[in-house]
Amino acid sequence: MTQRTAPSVRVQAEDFDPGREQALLTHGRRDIGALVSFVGLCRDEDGSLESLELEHYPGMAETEIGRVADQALDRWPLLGLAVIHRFGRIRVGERIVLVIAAARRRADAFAAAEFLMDYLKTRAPFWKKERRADGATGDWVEAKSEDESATERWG
Amino acid sequence: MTQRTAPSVRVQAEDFDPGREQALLTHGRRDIGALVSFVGLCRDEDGSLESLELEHYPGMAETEIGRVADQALDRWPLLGLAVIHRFGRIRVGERIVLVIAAARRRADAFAAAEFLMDYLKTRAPFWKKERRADGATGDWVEAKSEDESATERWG
Amino acid sequence: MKALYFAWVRERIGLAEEEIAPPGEVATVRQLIDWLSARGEGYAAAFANPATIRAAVDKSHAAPDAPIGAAREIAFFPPMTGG
Amino acid sequence: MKALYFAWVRERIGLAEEEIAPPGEVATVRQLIDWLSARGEGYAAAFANPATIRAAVDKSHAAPDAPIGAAREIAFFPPMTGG
Repeated sequence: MTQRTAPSVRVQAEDFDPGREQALLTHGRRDIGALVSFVGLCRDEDGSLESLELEHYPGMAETEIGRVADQALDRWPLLGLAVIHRFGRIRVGERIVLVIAAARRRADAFAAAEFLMDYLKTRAPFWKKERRADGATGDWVEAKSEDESATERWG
Repeated sequence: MTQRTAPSVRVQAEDFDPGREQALLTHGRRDIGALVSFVGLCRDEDGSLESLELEHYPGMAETEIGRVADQALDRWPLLGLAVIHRFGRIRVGERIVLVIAAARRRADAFAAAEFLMDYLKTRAPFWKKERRADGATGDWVEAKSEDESATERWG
Repeated sequence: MKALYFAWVRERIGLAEEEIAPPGEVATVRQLIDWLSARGEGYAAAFANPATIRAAVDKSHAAPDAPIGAAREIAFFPPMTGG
Repeated sequence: MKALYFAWVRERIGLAEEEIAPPGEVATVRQLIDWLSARGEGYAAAFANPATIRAAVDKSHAAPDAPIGAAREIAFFPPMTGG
């Protein structure tokens, strides 16, 4: 048995650099064959969004992401795993979340990254409130039932 | 209907910068919600590999990758798609291939990136020859039947 | 114990957190929601539709029938929309 | 027409490419493989196991029964191992 990979989990207000995080995960490694990275961005669905305000539950956010990361490590033979989730004000076009999964084989890296995103969506304590381009405070983003079903398919 | 996304396809000897390519694909965009990137790396399975020599069929490589990229654009509503495949000598730990798929929703970006990699493995005219750490020329890497079945599942 | 409220639960109640001391017969998350709902209009509005309320006991997701006896911190919030 | 060889097909034949002029009755990829196999030991070794040979006609993947009539460039190679 090789040593179990320790996931890297960060919850922060600052932006992150996906290229740098990928480089950190693979630096000096000879065993990684596949690196899948997911970046979630703040997008404007109807042309009126200015930014999102992301509220989170400090402490629980890190714990819950770490728990989901541990589940991914139980399910797939991963060689590296990193998750960064931002909070605070995030403008349209900016990055919100990063997941990177490294493995020997691509199928494991893809599955782990998608699993992590599905679970983060429904289990990590973050809530998004819209701020409109006209200065108005918009609504709280509602949870999508498709996110619940995306989680359920992992059994 | 929005304008169809034009895929970016490059076949080159030089290394690439995954972070830079991701930034290029999302720069100035307000509509991208999900960015999935895959990096394939040269890994050492048994501790004796020094590098791979990647032979390719110039012309056909670009054409065939472009064809697979077009199929992905037919199947998923993508907002950006980039593929870079290297040839020549690639040492253990170095990058071989990059696929980036951008979409509104993460499920489309994940599916397109995985589809592209599955098809590249079995349709793009590249062949890998091993070079051993002791200086010996190793074998040509054999195609894996699991790669054929990975392609078949896309129907 | 400490009660924490997030997102529109926080907005409706008008508080991010407070110390609460429910009586001994309030034993589960669901019973605590009922007890809080009776504290005022904001609470009643926040907990009006229990199907949209999620809870965490000591920073772990908790079902409505989860016991709250030894909890130091209980949080209430809408379904999560992270990621 | 031009014939191209890649990977161990190239190594066994000892050539990366050559001009070939198969007779008119050589009409398909499979028939061209048979015709080439008869040209010498290297060719025979390269094409000994047709199940491991892939072909492209004018830079498109081609099945064994694909016609080669109008082709300007035909390539033979092992199953691909890119990605």
